[in-house]
Amino acid sequence: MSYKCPVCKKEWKDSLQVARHMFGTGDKPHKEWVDEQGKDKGFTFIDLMIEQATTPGNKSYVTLAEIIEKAQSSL
Amino acid sequence: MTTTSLATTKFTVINTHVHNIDGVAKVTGRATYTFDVKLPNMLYGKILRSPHPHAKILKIDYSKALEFPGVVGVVTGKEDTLGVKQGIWRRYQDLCDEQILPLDKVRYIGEPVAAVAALTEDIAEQALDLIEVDYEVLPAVYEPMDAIKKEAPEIHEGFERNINVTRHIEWGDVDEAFEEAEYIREDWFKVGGQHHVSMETRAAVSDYTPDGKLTIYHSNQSPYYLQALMAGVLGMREGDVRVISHYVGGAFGGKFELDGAIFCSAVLSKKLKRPVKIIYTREEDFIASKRRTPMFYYVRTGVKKDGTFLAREAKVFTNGGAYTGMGATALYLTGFFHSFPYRWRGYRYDGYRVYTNTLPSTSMRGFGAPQAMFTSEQQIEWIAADLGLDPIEMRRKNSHYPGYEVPGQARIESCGIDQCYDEIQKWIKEKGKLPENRAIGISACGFMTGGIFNWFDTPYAFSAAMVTINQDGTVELYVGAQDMGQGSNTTLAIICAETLGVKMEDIKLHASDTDHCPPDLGAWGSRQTLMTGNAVKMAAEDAKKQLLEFAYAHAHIVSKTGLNIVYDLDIKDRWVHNVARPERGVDYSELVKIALRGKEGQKIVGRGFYTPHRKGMISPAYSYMLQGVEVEIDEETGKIRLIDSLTAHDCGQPINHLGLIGQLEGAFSMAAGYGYLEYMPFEDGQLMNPNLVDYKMIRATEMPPTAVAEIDTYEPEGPYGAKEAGEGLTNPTAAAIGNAIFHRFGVQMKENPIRPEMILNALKEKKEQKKSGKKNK
Amino acid sequence: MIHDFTYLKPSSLKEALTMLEEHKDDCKVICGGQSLLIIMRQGLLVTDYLIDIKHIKELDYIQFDAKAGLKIGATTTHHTIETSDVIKKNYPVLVAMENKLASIQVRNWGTIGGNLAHGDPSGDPASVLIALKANIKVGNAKGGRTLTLEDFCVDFFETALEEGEIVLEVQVPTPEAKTGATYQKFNLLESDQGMVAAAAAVTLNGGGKCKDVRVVLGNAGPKPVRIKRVEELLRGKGYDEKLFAEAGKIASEDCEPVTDIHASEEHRRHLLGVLTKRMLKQAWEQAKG
Amino acid sequence: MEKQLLTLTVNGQPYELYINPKTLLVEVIRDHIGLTGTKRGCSTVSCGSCTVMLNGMAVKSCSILAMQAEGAQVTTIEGLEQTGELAPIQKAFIDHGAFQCGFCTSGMIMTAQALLDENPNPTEWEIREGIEGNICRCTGYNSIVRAIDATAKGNYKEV
Repeated sequence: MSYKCPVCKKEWKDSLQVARHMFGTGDKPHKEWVDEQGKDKGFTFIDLMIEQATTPGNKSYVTLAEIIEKAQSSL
Repeated sequence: MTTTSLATTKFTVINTHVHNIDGVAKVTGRATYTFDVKLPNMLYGKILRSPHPHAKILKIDYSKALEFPGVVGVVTGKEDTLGVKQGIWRRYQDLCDEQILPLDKVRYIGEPVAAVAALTEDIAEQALDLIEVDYEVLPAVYEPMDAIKKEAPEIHEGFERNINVTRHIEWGDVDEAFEEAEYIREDWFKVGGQHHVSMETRAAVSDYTPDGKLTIYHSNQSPYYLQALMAGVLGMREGDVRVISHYVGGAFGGKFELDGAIFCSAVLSKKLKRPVKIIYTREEDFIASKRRTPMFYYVRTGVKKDGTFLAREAKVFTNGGAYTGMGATALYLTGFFHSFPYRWRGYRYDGYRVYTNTLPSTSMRGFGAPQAMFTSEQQIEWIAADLGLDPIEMRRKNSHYPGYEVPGQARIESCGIDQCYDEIQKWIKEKGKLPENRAIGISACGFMTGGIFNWFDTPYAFSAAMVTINQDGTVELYVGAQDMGQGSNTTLAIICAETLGVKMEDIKLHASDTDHCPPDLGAWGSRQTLMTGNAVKMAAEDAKKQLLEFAYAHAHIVSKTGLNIVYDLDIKDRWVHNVARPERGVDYSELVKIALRGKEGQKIVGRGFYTPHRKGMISPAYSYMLQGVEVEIDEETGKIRLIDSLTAHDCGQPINHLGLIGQLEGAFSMAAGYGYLEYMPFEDGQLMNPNLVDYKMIRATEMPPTAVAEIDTYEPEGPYGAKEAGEGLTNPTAAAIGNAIFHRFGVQMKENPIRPEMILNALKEKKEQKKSGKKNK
Repeated sequence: MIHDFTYLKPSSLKEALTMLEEHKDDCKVICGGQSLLIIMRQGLLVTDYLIDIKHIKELDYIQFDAKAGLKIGATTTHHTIETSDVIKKNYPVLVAMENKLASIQVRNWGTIGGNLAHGDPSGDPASVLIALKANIKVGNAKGGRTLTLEDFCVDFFETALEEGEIVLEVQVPTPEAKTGATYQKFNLLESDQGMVAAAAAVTLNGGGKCKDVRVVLGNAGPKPVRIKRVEELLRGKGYDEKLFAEAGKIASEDCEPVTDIHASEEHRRHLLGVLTKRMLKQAWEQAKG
Repeated sequence: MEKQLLTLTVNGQPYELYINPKTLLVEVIRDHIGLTGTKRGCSTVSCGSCTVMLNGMAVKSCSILAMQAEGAQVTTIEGLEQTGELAPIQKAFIDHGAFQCGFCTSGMIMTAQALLDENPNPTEWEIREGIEGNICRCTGYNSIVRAIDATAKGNYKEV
């Protein structure tokens, strides 16, 4: 199965790649989409990114990848 | 393209002892740099600079300056440049964030605020004191880890937490690879900035004439970029802007962006319709140009106990300074070269470039890789020690090889790293036992041969060349490549002479003038030998083919060379001959005259161009090297002295032999300086050593012998098998010095430049640890 | 930018001193100008009159006499000193010090008088000369006076020169027999200004015990710092490496260095200790002959 | 400011100039006389790009008032050639690739020439010490040292 970026609809085989793409692009629409998802969960795009950068491991990407997976059905 | 096997051809010019073609001009003082340009009716400009690291500009009143005798004009952001922004990453407009002459806000100490033109430099300087600027000083932030905090001041609107650019690289399953690892090590590093310190400071003379044309003499490393950028900011057509950069007094990655000198002189000249010259003082060059990017590096590496590399993860924050410049590229390349020259099953890099209120950081020779190697190559040495493995053999078994594909990133064609290990091993063995106060450190690395990604958004081929042949056989070679001292003019002339079969003295090279030379992306990313070299080779082959067409068709030559259908003709050393029987032939100038007659008096014109295709996103070819440095360290004072060095170097087929040695030795001095001397301390946003007294650089007395072992490889994508040699050599030295200190004392230096005080502190710390360790037992 | 001034070129020492008396506060003296022009260019020094004494031959001399010692005229260049045969023979430490003083271009034009009058605590000659018990002769239109170089160095870029006075001559007594003198600066570049520096002079008596000793540190305070406690410690003692180490410890305590971008105060103290130890040992060994 | 008369000889040619006395020697050479081979790379007597010979000695012309060169014989890079022939040191620099961008080269060559005039047979270390007042950002100095050494050994003497 493939996963689409919820913003620009580009496709990857792996949801983690989509998360990486979203962080990597980081423009306004991508940022806003992540911020929207994090509203009730208490995180923002920038929070995730800084956590990703300042702690070992891959937690932020996994978090975002899970959200992206869940969002696939509505795309 | 020719079909002869070039690898086996004996060269007549390539890799022989060829003198630099600009030599006579440079050793006699005839070479005229922008610094020396003087035009009739010329004015002198000076730039008023921000004394604040972060401030709003409320008001600029320059009326008193204008009244000052001898002052001819003043320009400001509000009245003249209207907030036009510029940046070199043209493909991404939001990264074109630099207002040279700002409308409303300054973001670092030294940023231009206004510019004055006057009859003399002295008058212009005095007039600066008469300009009154009202500032509202804003809170400022200087370090990336502070700038990402929630409460940090916002430096650019819309860039949350001051994050300017992010770059991510990943291949393989990193987490799985880490799980498989039997030994994992993580380290934090602080890698320093460095100034380019070109001996010629930023310099420009702009001459705008009432017919709407602008000619600019400017010290830079890519006249085409400057032409395009200046046209962009001034709202002119590229074709109406001419940039001339004959003789550039050093650049090293710091001179292909638009700088205050070119911008302010052009804006003044356009306003006043007179030539305006701006030369930066050394201090201005330090505080208001750009620098190598300082970085915070977190590196986690997982290996098997036998030393097999499995996984690596790096997270990097860079101090971007106030503007983007070439920072986005440096951010990507540091992450990419951090993996070099090794194979990782899983590799992940997250890079964040953070705006701060310091002078912008950008590209500098090595382009992110020296920082990457300082961290990577030291950590690898420590891992080998932790596991009790031979550091060279551990490196060797994990290294790239010809045909290796960096997953999703690059395919390696030629790669001589394996032979490099042999050479250094031999060297270390021959040295035998060293005196007690000395140790050898090594570092491997690789580098790109030109960039592929078209961030400048040029519609042109990346490189182009034209060759024309005069009636006497002399050759005019036109290139857009820029010689800033590295010797590209000579290298390209060598390729032309070799290809065409003429002598070096037959070539007259034309470069550094956008009116007369084809566009070329210029001198950065070690691209010219391969890219412009390919274009020159193609142009020379084109011209040669046209010449030979006349030879094949001319009865006299056919009979003289004994040519028949199975034999080829070639030209070498001005001798047109039968390849199979080289003694049979005619003089080249004879053929040129025949060709001229055949073409009804038109010169033969050969054209060539090059743009990399199907070579991935990064670079068409990679150089490899391993360096060993013997270092003496005074245990009591921490003083470092470099004793000896050997660099085993795979740059493909060397073209310009003297130039290559020069690149090696020059890169070494710059890289050694980065290792233990050169640094840029700031206090409250103010650079504390903006002069050559307090900014220490290697001098003749500090330079050790720099032997080289050339590794014989052939790069299929490069002209005659050549690849980069200019920048990669800047990468290994700092790490090698660090590794020598590690072997001497067992201390790990995680910050550069490694200054005596840091070594002594590390030794003290080690002693204390030992003590407390003993107590605990 | 250098501010405008009137350039005065006296043809003799007498005329120079008269000019100084006439223009008082409104004038400065230039000799080699290797330091002066830098600060003038930075706008740190503005003057109405600049009196050039560089060419005054009366002050350009090196005289040596075993009894009277060494006399060096103020306008003698560093390079003249480093190539002087009598100095090489009798004061090798001065040659060694001059060899590492900046670059050959600076030594060719810069003068000993100008260097000392500048009062830079990181300047090389002062510490060595004080270790050698040098005096300095200064004078104005009314006459001259001689004081110890140690007293001449007053503070950071400040000397005992009074209005109308210039440096005339440096006087170095002939070292006693069995004297060794050494100087070393710590820097990262061979002839760079020292981060710190130490000069030591040791004189031994017939029994090989320390008869007299001086340790003077450069860039260790606002002026060259003489470490008298070390002198007390060593006098009368025999060769002992432990003593040198102890002396180093004292030196690192008694100096007054500051922190700047090149080194912290702590690091400077440490280095001064190491250099003191090393210079004393070397000087002692030299004195033994 | 009242200008003052300066007479000096540059590369064998006599000059009489009226200058502001604050004018530096390098400014007289470059701006008044028009010999732009001599460069400036700093204003702190650090880099040596402005080195010329004054009465045969290497000096940094950025830190000497032109008035102090009254009556002096100044030689600049332009004065090294004799009847169109490069001086041995210039030939050696070309043959050893002892320059890259060339901006420091004039000063470096003048320093080297003065060194060889004073010490015709320098050791390698004496050469290094002799040029340590000159910064070259490009070459790493070793090619310069080789060029000076080869000149001292007479390799570029006219035959």
